[in-house]
Amino acid sequence: MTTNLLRWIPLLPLAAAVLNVFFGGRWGKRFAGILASAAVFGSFLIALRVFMLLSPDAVLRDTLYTWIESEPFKAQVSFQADALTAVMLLVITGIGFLIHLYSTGYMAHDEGEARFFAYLNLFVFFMSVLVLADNLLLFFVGWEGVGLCSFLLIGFWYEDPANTTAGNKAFIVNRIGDFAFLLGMLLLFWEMNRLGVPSLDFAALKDAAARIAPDTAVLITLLFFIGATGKSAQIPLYVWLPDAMAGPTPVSALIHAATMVTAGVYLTARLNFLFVLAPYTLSLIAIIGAATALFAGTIAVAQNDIKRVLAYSTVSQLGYMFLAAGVGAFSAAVFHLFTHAFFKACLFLGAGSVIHAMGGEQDMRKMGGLRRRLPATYWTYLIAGLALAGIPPTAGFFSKDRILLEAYASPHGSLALWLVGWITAGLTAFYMFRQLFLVFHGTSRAPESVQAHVHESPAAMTIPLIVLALGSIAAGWLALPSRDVWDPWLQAVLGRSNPAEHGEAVNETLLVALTVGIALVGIAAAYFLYGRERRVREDGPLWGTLAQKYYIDELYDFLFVRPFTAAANWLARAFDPGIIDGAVNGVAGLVRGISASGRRLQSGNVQHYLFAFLIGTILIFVYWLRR
Amino acid sequence: MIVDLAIVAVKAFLVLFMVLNLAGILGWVERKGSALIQDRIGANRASIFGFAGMGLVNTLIADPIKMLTKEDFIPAHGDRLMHTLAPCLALFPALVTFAVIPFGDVLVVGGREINLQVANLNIGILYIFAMASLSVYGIVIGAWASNNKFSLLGGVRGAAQMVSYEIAMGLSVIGIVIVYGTLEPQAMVRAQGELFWGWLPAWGVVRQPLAFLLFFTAAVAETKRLPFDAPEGESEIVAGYHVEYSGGKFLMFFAGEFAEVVTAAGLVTTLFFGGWQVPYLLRDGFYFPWGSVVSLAPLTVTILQVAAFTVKVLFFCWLQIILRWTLPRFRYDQIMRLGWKMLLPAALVNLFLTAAWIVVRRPV
Amino acid sequence: MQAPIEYYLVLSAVLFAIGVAGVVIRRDVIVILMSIELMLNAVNLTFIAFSRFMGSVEGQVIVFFVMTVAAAEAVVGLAIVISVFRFRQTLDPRDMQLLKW
Amino acid sequence: MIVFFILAFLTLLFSLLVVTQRNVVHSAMALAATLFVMAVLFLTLDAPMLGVLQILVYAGAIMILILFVIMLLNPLSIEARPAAWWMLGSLGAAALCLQLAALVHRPAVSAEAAVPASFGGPESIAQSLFTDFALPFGLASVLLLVAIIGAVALAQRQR
Repeated sequence: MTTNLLRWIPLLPLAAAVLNVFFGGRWGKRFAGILASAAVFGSFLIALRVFMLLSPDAVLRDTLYTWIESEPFKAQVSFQADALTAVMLLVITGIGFLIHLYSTGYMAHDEGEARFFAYLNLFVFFMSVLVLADNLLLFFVGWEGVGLCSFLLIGFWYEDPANTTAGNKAFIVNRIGDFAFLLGMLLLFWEMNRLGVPSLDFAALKDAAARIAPDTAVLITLLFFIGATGKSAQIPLYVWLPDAMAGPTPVSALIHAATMVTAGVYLTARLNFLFVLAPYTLSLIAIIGAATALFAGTIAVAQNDIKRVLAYSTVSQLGYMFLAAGVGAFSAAVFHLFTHAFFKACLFLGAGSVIHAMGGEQDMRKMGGLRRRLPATYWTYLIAGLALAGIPPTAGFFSKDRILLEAYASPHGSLALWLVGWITAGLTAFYMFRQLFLVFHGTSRAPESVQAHVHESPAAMTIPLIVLALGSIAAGWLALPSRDVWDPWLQAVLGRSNPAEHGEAVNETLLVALTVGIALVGIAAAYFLYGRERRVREDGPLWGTLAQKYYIDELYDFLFVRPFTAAANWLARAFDPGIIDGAVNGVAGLVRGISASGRRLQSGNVQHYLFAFLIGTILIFVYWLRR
Repeated sequence: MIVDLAIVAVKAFLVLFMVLNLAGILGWVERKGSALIQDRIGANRASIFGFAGMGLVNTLIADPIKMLTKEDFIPAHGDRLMHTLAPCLALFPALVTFAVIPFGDVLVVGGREINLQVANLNIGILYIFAMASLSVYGIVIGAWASNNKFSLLGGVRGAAQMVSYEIAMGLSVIGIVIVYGTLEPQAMVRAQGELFWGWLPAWGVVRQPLAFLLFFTAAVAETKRLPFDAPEGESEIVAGYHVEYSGGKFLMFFAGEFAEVVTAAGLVTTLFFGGWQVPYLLRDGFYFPWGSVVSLAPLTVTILQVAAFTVKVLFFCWLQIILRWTLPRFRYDQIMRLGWKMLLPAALVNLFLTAAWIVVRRPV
Repeated sequence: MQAPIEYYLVLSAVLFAIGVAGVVIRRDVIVILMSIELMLNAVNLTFIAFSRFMGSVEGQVIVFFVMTVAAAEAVVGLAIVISVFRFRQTLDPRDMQLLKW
Repeated sequence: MIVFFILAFLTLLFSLLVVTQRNVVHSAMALAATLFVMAVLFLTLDAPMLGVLQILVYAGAIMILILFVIMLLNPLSIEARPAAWWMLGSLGAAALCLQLAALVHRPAVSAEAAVPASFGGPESIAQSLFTDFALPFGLASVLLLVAIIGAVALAQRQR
């Protein structure tokens, strides 16, 4: 089924971005935000319309033009929308719109508002290209584009060198993943060409997937997964995401919680037909996902920066998603992606609201007692926090529960994976409520001057919070055990994965009870330790290690950055002047030596030349006459 | 054959005799004329055996004698050869130019047609310009050979001035060449015998008034006389290019200048004032527009024509002398500006209009 | 009686050679320019001689163009000489070797 | 014939003077004389128009220009004559001269063509110039314009 509706989803934000780039400064700051929000809202409406048009097994197509034509390869700028895309589009444009709306309030006092909204719109453009792409090449355009926007937005306040450093870090770390992605793509194309299908269209890939050699499939999916770890902040490439909190908070909400970081998950889901061919990769994904979830969860416990807690929480939740993907439950992964987008965006925006109220303060140790001053923020934060902790009947409960169920019960799952996920669920509840209590309960630890100015945020900021909080509760009801509409919707795209149909019988109720139980334990512990006032001394080697994020950054610095810098320095100081320049200069010197003798001929005296000319003429005459 | 050569020789001798003597006379006329204008008596001391009344003759003879008997001085480190050559080069072009100027119609003597013109070239006008362009040499070489910075300055000025005005002069004449459709002076003069509307002599000045003004101005500039005498400008560079000349060589420069005056007058007459044409006078008598006819013998007609030519030439010589004593000298930059920015564009406009008129009148 | 064409051609050849000698030998740019004019004239003479002996006016037309080019060449050449002299105070071609290396 | 020999002799004499005179002005005057004599040679070849143009353009304009530049620059030094270089150059030129003269012995146009009286006059040249050579004529005028502008640009004092 073709339609020309799809193209407007990316084009509207792009147009708004271009307009804001060129005229944003002239039309006034207010207008830039309104224009940007309106464009994204337009995209949202179109996405809704697309959603209405779709049935679970239908695909909408919209071809713009042929991008590359190099026989036999042909890539088109062509969009497709299936069930998975529709979900992603609604998340991107819907939550994106809320965050745009929120930003009009949050960024109202910033000088570069037009620039901000141009970037934000550009991001929405690239993200929708990414999810709408019907071939890997166009997908890669979106993939790189969102990376670029992420870089631009992390370093948005570029006057501060720390921000630009964070931006650079995100960019460079992502580059590593992108390189693997590129390699994977090339390898895939090579393999496809070998199979006689020189194409990177998803449809063609899906048809040919079964014929791909198993070993090659493992290699390809591994490379793609490395790419996904970069974009989706998994071990070992997660280090950029916490630093990315340097950007404005709406950016953290939109890019680094709800949308861009889920691109890796989307990639595995989109290419699920490839991944299922490679059980080794799937196992690795599951292990990496589980490890990341636990690892980031422990770090999040010890963070004091309100946004960093959320950042590590995001890494941890993304780990959950990969855990689900790794056990073959792509539907569950996408479901968690969906619910997580709501409550994590809500949490980030709530954090932004807090930071806004505190005059830019991000350290939770200097907050406290904000419950009464920021009621709307508090209640939405609480709901989203409950959702993150997985307390029924919030959305997080349904999605996380499902992942843990799959981790245990799916054919690829195991008890160990479930156990890690289970512990992490407890940690999640603990750090989330530690944060909640530190920020909103107890007595205020902020200085008097800050306290005086604490105020609830404007409606432009609170309305999105409320909408997202409602979403945090309701989004999970799509997969009520009795009336599951989620799996049937995505089945055609992601394949069927229902643990109930597999091997051993599982006591589902017991698992749910255990999960909710550990979450409640976590909340209780948090209340006990931080509920009214802090009752625990945050020190000791374990705490220090956690607070210092296991010294991973230092380790990377020691393992990669320093050797690389040293090598570069050596190249610059010794190799380049000695060998490269030496070779170049040597060649030049040789030529100079030869020409030093030759240049004597060039006296510069015209008459010498003329005389030579004369002699030559005479010789030609002699030859001609003698002939 | 020999008779032809003899006739040419006689004509050449006659022309040279006339021009050189006229140049000498002009020397006296200039003195007297300036005196007249300045309200004084002028040259009145030269007397032969106490007889000063014949001022003209006396001066005519006395001046050359005085000059020729003076010491011929060549400056130290001057170039002797060039110093001697220069006056000749100055006099030569002025004299040879006259060769193509017709001073009368064809005279028939004993069945032999004698063209009253030394040489009838079919490219006479070009010949005139070629010779005129050579007249620069005298100044430049003389100036350089004198080894004197004033004379060198004068020479440079003169070269620049003459080259500049030659262009304007040439362009202004092309208009009239287009009108007459010939480069032959004799044919041009004949063409000026026509009448407009039966009564107005179709002289060049009538057909090309602007060209006449331009040509006359440029011709005066070519003679290096006031108001265009920057090359000699005695108040600035002593006497310019001939400051180091004395005696016979100075006389040659002097005569050359007056010969140029005569030549210029002859050219203006030939090109713009009908040459030897007398209004209404045809080969065998006057045919007046009101119908009356006065028959004349051919010889009489020829004499009348030559006389008319002489009178016209004398008039223009006199006009140049009056000009000299009336106008102040232009500054060097003014001369250049006049030549390049006024005469040249005006000549171009005249040329363009004339050509357009011809094209409209006679479509090809 | 008209001289045969060979005479004119030989004269032209000698003139041309003299011009060449001047260009090669003389150490004054202006004289070199003049020698070039000499060579051009030698060629002109050839053209006119052939034009006359072949009864075609086209040789003369070409001479006309040669004169045009010669005039342009002299003008530009002298302008160059003037500007070079202004900077280097010399007319010796041996001193004009700025483009040497 | 006699006229030709006289003219040829004068031409060669003056042209040799151009090359051998150490004084620039003498060279220039010798060249002017050469050009003048050559103009007469042109006349003997039924090219009156070009003969006059030769005087008008070469002797009257180009040479004056050269003299003018000589005066303007007023180079005082009389150039030296390195004997070896003169020998070399003269030998080369002589060799070239012999080669060129050798060409003359090849079959050339021997008989003089019959020409109308107006041959070489302004009309016959103009006829050819404005019909067959109209394009070169236009190009030549453009060339002159370019040369004028170029000369002005070159000789202008740098500000």
